[in-house]
Amino acid sequence: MKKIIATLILLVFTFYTYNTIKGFRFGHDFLNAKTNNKKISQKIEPAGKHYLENNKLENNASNVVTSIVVSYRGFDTLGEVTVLFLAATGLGVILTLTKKEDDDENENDSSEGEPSLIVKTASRILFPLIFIFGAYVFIHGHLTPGGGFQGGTIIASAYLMMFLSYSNFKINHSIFKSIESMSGLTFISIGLVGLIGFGIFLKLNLIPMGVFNTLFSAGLIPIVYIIVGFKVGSELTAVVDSYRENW
Amino acid sequence: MVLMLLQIFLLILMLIAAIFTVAYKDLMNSVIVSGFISLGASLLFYFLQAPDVALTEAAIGTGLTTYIFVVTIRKTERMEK
Amino acid sequence: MSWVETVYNYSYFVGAFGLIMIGLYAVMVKTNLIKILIGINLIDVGVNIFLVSLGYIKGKGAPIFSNASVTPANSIDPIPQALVLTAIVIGVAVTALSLSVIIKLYQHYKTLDISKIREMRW
Amino acid sequence: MVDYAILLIALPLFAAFLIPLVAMVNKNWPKYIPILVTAFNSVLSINLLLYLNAHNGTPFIVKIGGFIPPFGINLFIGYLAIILLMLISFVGLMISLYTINTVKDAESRYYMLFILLLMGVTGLVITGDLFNMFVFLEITSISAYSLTAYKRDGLSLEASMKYILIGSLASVFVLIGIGVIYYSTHTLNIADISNHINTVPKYIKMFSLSMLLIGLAIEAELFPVNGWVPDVYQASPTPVTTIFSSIVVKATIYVFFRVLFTVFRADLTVMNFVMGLGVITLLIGEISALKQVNIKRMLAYSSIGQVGLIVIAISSYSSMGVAGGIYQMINHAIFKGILFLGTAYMITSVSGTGKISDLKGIAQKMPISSFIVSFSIIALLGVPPLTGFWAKMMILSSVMSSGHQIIVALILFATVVEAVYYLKFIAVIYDSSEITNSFKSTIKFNKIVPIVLFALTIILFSVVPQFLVKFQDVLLKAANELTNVSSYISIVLGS
Repeated sequence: MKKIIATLILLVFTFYTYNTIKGFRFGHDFLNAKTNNKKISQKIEPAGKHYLENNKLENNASNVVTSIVVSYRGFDTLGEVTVLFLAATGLGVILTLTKKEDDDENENDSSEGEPSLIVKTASRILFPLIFIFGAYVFIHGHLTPGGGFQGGTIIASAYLMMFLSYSNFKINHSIFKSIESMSGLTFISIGLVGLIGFGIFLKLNLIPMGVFNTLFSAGLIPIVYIIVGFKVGSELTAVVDSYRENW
Repeated sequence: MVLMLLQIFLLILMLIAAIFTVAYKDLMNSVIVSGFISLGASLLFYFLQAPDVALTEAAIGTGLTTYIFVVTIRKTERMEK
Repeated sequence: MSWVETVYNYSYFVGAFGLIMIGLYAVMVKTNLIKILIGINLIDVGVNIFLVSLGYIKGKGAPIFSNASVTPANSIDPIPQALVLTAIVIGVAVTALSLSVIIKLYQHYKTLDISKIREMRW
Repeated sequence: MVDYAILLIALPLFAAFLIPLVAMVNKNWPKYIPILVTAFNSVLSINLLLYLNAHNGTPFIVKIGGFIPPFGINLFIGYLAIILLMLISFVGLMISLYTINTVKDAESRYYMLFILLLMGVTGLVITGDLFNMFVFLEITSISAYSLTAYKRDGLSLEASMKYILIGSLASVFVLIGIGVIYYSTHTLNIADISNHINTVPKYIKMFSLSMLLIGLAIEAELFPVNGWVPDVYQASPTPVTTIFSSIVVKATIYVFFRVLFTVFRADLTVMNFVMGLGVITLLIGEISALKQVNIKRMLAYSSIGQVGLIVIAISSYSSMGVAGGIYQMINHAIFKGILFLGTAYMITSVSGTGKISDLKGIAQKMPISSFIVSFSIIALLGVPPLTGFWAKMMILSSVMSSGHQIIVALILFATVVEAVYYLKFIAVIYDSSEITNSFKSTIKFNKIVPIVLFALTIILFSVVPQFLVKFQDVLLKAANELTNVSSYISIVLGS
């Protein structure tokens, strides 16, 4: 019965969506298309085109996606970092507090699956390499694909590997918490510097813009992305760790 | 031409995998297959000229999400009754 | 235009909305909480593919100007990519939170079936 | 200029990130941070009100990152935003006063979530960008999920799970809607979208509109998708429930109508449809409240009913109706603040389980709180000359003049139903029999002070006529900000 109703709802939804989507043109070059609309007197320049053309002048970062994420829509990124922070905090509230209640049966679980020596040695060697790779990804976020979110996730997965191969691997919570807080505070402080100095929150061209397509370019964008990388890395590690602690 | 066929093939494969994900009674199978769907999506993002998104999806969707799902299943129960 | 291209033109939209439909079906029909969450994840993936495919322009490259051959005139729309980055991160945050609630729920009720948990009758 | 308005968001965020560090230094300090933050925000919003008064009441924008509006994110602040901001920071301040010393465990985490919930709502109210609105919606709902599950008993976990499932569906629908609207207008700025919305083919517009409306209706507790509300309200800690009922719903209703009016320039058909949803929400909420035995659940259904009333008022689209709706938002936030906090205070005194019958005869022991709660109920019901009456008059007259006599009759019917269960409640607390549960007299000033201050606000709104005249002017200007699309566009994009 439930299945029939669900199928009917989905059929209606499919029909409705089909009617809309069939007017869409996949891969159509809308950025450079001529508009034949005379109803509008104001500019109709697509925002994407504006970003592509003015990015070099305004942000000097080779990766336009990075300059949108960090600079043009930096406020969204601040919110996004907050969402991760919220998730880590909420997890802490829900998971870690009632530990003593019921870990009777789960105690045996972790000892039974101790990984072999090869796995342990390999992950000990790989850990710094993955860590450095993550750092590379977020330091070069304004030049190559990648950035704070990707690099932070890679660092978190390096820790995940250590958690998997050493069942008693512990991280120092207060250090991670401090990194998390400090990077968040630094992000907002960078924003506030712009507000105090120029009356503009999150103004990122405060320092010299450097030479296009080199590591030292794009003003504060790489610095903000490094901060985001630290924050995302520590937050996701905290998330993974609070899942593991509950074993 | 080959690329187009490859993408179409990948999308069909993902849809079939999605149906399997929903149909499996063993939750562990569903989770692993849904991890493969994320991996496929990451490839598609690469074909759509979105390397940033591809990297994120590969790291988050395939790696972390699958891990926390697996932990949850081990903490709870494996079979869907 | 060959038939391959015709199919290709619709393949992304069909694939994305196919994933969304399958996910919605799982959310509506399944009673296992983890299954429902997997369904929501499928919907997320579908929406992300849909959004990125809206920004794609045939024959143009990624909006990364490291290479001198890429110019603003021949790169695709970068905004949907930035949006999807945000959406993916928000998605993993919600997933992590809800899985932790599921673990705690299981410890209370020893079941993952929403039809057996007292208040959860929809 | 007024670029410091961004501090409304930046400062709470800063404080939330600071709390873990403060908690490492001294465990007792974090509980004062929410008070400081909300007090600062109250001062800031009053300051912005004065600024606006000094500049003919023209709304202003704040550019973030220094990019001109269609390309950067901007904030839009006018009378409407400031009214909601003052409401958010005032209610937030009262609740942070109330919360001191009531949180048992994970204190610093609780305060972080609390501040971020308020920050998310603040962002929803002032942002001028569609995707940024989505991000703030997620911040609001994720902190709400965690706070709902805060007690970690079966009930709150279930409620939180329900909320998470339906909330993630809402965000998916909103995201699809934003994607489609972006594809057809190539912009995300609300004013810019509104500028181009008439060039979008009608079927695409309708699709995107319906996606966004489904998503936002879930958050705004409208009829077909509000099944989660009573559970969440019942299960969360009372201060959090108060925030949900007084603030979060108001902000999401604002966003709902901002999208409807400004982004899509909705026509009469859509408006009538939304008004119909409002009527059903009102009736179902009030009638379900009749048979509840749990106080928080009763108040939750009453809250749903009030949402219906506000939606009816604003969707009438006349300036008087919208002004009445905004007035009702303010009133309802204050009334529900008193009702939730006051009844929770009474229940903790008798160590009850939350049933209405637990409070039998409580007025003999707690005369002040009982009096204030009854007073706010009377004001909520719309007895003249209290403030609830004026708001209801404005709503009824505007609905009447738009020619929906049946809806007027239905609103009056719902008011009667509302009167029945609220008067029954007053009868219970003024019952002459002795209270059954053990009564533990605990006079806590930090709990009484917020309730008394809320009551003083009601009196202020009710009896100072000079204030009322000027206030009505402000309300009409706020209504104009919501309905006048062309002035919104010209303020954001320049002429």
